[in-house]
Amino acid sequence: MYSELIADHFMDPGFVGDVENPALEFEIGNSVCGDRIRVQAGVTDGTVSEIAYRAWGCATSVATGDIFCESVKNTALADIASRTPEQIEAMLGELEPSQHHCVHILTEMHQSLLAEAQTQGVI
Amino acid sequence: MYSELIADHFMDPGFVGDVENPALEFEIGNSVCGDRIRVQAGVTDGTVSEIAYRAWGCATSVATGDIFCESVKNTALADIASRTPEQIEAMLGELEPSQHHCVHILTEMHQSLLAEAQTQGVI
Amino acid sequence: MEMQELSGYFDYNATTPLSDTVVQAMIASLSQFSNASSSSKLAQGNKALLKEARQSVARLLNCSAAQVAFTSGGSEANNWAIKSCLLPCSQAPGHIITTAIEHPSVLDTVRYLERAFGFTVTRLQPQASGAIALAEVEAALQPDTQLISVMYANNETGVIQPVEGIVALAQARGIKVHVDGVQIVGKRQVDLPALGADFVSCSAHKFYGPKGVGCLYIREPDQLEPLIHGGGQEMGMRAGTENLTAIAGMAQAAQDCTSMVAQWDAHYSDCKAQLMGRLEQLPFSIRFNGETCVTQAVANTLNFSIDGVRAEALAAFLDRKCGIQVSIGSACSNNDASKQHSHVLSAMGLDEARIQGALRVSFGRYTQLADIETFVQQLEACTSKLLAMSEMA
Amino acid sequence: MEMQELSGYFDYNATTPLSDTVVQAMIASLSQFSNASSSSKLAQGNKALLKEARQSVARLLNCSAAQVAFTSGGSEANNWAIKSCLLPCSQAPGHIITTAIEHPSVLDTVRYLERAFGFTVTRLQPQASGAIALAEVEAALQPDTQLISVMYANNETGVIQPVEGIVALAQARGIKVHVDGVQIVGKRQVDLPALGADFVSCSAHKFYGPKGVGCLYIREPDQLEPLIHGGGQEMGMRAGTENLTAIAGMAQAAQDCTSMVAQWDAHYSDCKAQLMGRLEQLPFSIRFNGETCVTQAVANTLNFSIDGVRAEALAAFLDRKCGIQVSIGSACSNNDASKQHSHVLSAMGLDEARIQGALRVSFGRYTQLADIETFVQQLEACTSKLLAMSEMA
Ligand SMILES: Cc1ncc(COP(=O)(O)O)c(C=O)c1O
Ligand SMILES: Cc1ncc(COP(=O)(O)O)c(C=O)c1O
Repeated sequence: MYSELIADHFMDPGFVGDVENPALEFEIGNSVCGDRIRVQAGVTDGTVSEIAYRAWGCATSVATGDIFCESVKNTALADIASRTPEQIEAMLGELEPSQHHCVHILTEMHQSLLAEAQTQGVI
Repeated sequence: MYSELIADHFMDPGFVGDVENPALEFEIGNSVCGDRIRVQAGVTDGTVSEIAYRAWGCATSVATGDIFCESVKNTALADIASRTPEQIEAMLGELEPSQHHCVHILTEMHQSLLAEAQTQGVI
Repeated sequence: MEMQELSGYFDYNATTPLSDTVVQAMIASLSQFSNASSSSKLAQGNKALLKEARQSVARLLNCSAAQVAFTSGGSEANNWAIKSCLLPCSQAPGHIITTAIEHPSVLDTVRYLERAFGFTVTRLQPQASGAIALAEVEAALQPDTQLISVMYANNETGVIQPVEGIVALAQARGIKVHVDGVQIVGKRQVDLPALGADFVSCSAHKFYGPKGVGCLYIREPDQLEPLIHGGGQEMGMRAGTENLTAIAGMAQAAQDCTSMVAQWDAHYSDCKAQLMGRLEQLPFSIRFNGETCVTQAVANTLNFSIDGVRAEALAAFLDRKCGIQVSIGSACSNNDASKQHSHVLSAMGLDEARIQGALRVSFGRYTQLADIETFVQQLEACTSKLLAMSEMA
Repeated sequence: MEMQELSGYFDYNATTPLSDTVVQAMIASLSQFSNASSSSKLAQGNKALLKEARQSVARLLNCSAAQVAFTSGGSEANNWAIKSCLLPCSQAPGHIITTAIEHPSVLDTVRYLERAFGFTVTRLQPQASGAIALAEVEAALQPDTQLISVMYANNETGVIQPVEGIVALAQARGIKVHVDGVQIVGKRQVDLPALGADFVSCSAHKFYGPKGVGCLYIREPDQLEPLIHGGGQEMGMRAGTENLTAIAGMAQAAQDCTSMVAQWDAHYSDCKAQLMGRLEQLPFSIRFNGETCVTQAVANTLNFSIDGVRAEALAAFLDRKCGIQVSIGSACSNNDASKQHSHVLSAMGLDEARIQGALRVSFGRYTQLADIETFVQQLEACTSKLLAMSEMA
C-alpha cells in the first residue's frame, strides 16, 4: 500500500523528462528489483537549477525519483551534501517493509549526484 | 430431538398412574440407560380393559410407556400378540439414533405383558 | 435477538447469542470483500480492520497484538498448541500431563498423539471439588514431560483449575504449558502475560462473538510451527484467507468484554447467589456438583443433581414446556459401550444416578434476576411432575 | 455491494464479493445462535440448516452429503488432506509427488512433511503452457509413492492440470490423490465421484461465498484422520462448534453456482475472447503467459506481460487512477533473498523481465463486456504513460 506522499508523486510526477545539455547525468539501478532511474541535471553557481528523471521501476521507486528531483531543485549542492541519512529516510514518509528498498535508491541518488558533481567539477 | 409424537406423549401422558387391584403387573428396566417402567393392567374377557404406568427414564422412554398403554387399552391380548416387530417399531415413529433403545423397551413391554398374562392365566 | 427470547436461555457455556454490536460489526464487514493480503486500495480497509481487530483482542487478553493469532475457534487453537508443541518431538515422544476433565478437542488430540506416535500420557483426575490438585500435577512430572495441557475453567462445573501454580511448576523445569482458556475469557478479567503460560486458547462464541473464530495466545510467536501451513496470513503462522466477518465480530465482542467483564461478573455472582438460595428452598434433595464458591468457580455456572429425577427428561420438559434451555450431565445413547455420561462428572467420582440427574445452568449478560426466579418456579413444577410420574406405590 | 463498484474488479481469482443472496443467507443466520450440537428445540433450526447446507454443497460437487466436510477454507482443506494421508506414515516416510505451481498451502505443507519427517518429494515443473505433463507424473512414480497432490486449475494462469489422467495412473497403483479444486469450483461444472480423486479441496470465497469456510470432499469418509481432533462435529472428522453463518453463506453460494455455473462459464468465454482480441490490437508487445484456450484454461483468467512495463507500477496506476484491480506476477520485496516473483511463472520458465511485467486479469459473474472495454482503454492509457516515463532518450 502506498502512502499519500508516494501515491501523489507516482501518479503525477513533476519531473519526468530530460534536461537539454545536462551538466550532470547518472543512472542507478537496483539489483533487487531491477529498477533503473536516470537523472539529468543542470547546475548554476553550485545550485541545481534544472533536473529531470526517467524511471523503469515499481511505483515507489518512480515516486522516489520524483521526490528526489523536487527536493534538490533550486538547492545548493553543499546543502544537499549535508543531508543526514535520517533526513534522507524521512523524505519518503511512512513505508511498508517491501518499499524500504527505495530508501537505498534515494540514498544512492544523493551519492551519485554528489559524486557526479565532483567528477564534473561543479562542486 | 423429539418427534411430535414422542413430545406429545412425554409432555401429556394419559396413562401415568396406578390400576387398583391389577390383574397384571410387571416392571422392566433397561440396563443401558437405567430406565425403569412399571405397568399395571386390568383384563376383561381377554381384552386389556384398564392400564396405567409409572416411569423413571428419559423423555423418550416415558413417551414409550404412554404409547404402549394407549395402544393396548381395549385391545384383545390375542391381537397384541400378533403384532410384528415392524409394527411395534413403527409405533414410535421417527427416532434419532440415541432414541432407538426405546424400540427395545417397547418390544420388552409387549413381551412382558403377554408373559404376565400367560402366567396369570388370562390369555 | 430480542431479550425476551433469551429469558429462558441458561446455556451460555455452550454458546452465547451475538450481541447487537457484534451483529452490526459483522454486517458492516460483509461488503468489505477484498482479500486482505492484496495491495490494492480496496484491500486497505480490510487490512486496517484486521489490525485493529488483533489489537482489540490483545487488549482483552492484556497482551501484545503480535501474540494473538486468529483461528477457526477454540478447538483449532487447542489442536494447534498441543500438536505444534509435540509433533516436533514425534521421533522421540515424551510425556504429556493433562487432565481427565478437558474438552474433547484436548482429550482427543492427546489421545491421537498417544496412539499415533507413542507419547505417554498422565491424565489427572479431579478432586470431588472438580479441581485438579496442584500436588498431583507436581507428582506427575517426569524427566521427559514435554507439555502440560490444562483448562482454566471447566465448562461443566465452572471450577477454576490451579493454572498459576502449574505454570510455576512447569517454568521451573522448562516444560511448556498450554491453557484452554475458552471458558474463562468473557467471564473473568485475564492477564495472559502475567499468567505466563506458553499458549492460551480462546473462542469468540463464548463471549457474544460469532462461532467459527477464536485465537491462540502465543507467548513467543517465533517458535510455533503452524497447524495450517501455507500463505503468510497471521504473521506466517496460520494460512488461509482471513475470515474478516468473523474476526470483525470477535473484535467487537472483545471490545465490549474488555469494558464490561467486571460488571458482568458481578451480575453473575448475584444471579448465582439467588439461584443457589432459591434451589435450597425447594422441597427436593438437591446436590451441587463441584465447588460453587465464586472464588473457585466462574460465577455464571452452576451444576447440580436432583435426586430421583432424570435430567434428560427434566431438560426436555423445561425446553418443550417452558422454553428453558439447560445442559445435562448424561444423554441417552444406544448401547452400553457408548454411555454418554459426562466425562467430567464421572472423573469427579459421582455415581451414575447423580450423573443422570445433573443439570448445568449457565447464565450470561442477558440473564435477569427475574429470569432466575422464573427458572426456579418452572424447575419446581417440572420436577414435581416427573417425580409424581415415577413414584411407584 | 453495488455493481458499479465492481466494474473495475478484475481479481476474482483472489477473492469474490458476496452475492446478495449470500449476504441475505448470512444475515438470516445471525440470529440462529444456538449450538447446533445441542438437543434443545432452539438448536433444531441450526441442525436443519447444517444438513441442508451439506446437501447444497454436495449437489454442487455431484457427490453425497456424507462426503462433504466443512473446513475453515481451502488452506485448511489442503493441509488436512495431505497431513492426514501422510502423517500416519511418518514412521516410514515415503515419496510425495506434487508440482512446483501449487498454492502455498500445499507447497508449505509438503515442505513441512519433508523437513520434519523426512518424506521425499518430487516437485514437477510445468511446461511452457503452464500444464504439468502427464508423462512426467508417470515418470516420477516410485514404489514408495504415498500421495500425489496436484491442483485442478492454477490460480495464476487458469491452466487446467491433467487430473483425470493422474487419478488413473494413481488408482492403478493404489496411490492416493489429493486435488486442490479451489480454482475450478464455481468456474466449471465438476463431478468429483467421476473424477475419482480421494480428496478435493474447495473454498467458498472463490465462488461468491464468504471467506473462512470451505470443504474437503472425501471419497471414503471413514478412513480420514482429523486435522482438528475433538468433538463429534462434521461426522466426527473435524472438531469445532460449527460456523453456521459462514456455512449458510457457502451453501447459498453453492446453490447459486449449481444452477448458474454453465451460464457464467459461457459469459467468461465471451469476456476472455473480447479481452484477448482487444489486447492484440494495442500498440504494445504483449505476451500471454501459459495456455489461453478455454479448453485448457478456465475462461475467467488471463495472464499476460507487456514488454517494457513493470506490472507493479501498472497495477498501482490502474488501482489508484482508474479503480481497477488486477494481480501481478511480481511484487516488490526488501532484499534479494526474498524476491517475490511468482513461483508459478518462474516454474514455467519465464524470464525475470516477463515475470515483472505479468498481470493476471480474472473476471467473474459481475463483469460486463463493457467493463472489459473500459479496462483495455485504461490499460492502454496507463501503459503509454509508464512507457513514456521510462523512455530513455
Ligand atoms: C489454488 C488455491 N488453493 C488454495 C487456496 C486457499 O484457500 P483459502 O483462502 O480459502 O484458504 C487458494 C486461494 O486462496 C487457491 O487459489
Ligand atoms: C473448555 C472448552 N474448550 C474448547 C472449546 C471449543 O471451542 P470451539 O467451539 O470454538 O471450537 C469449548 C466449547 O465448545 C470449551 O468449552
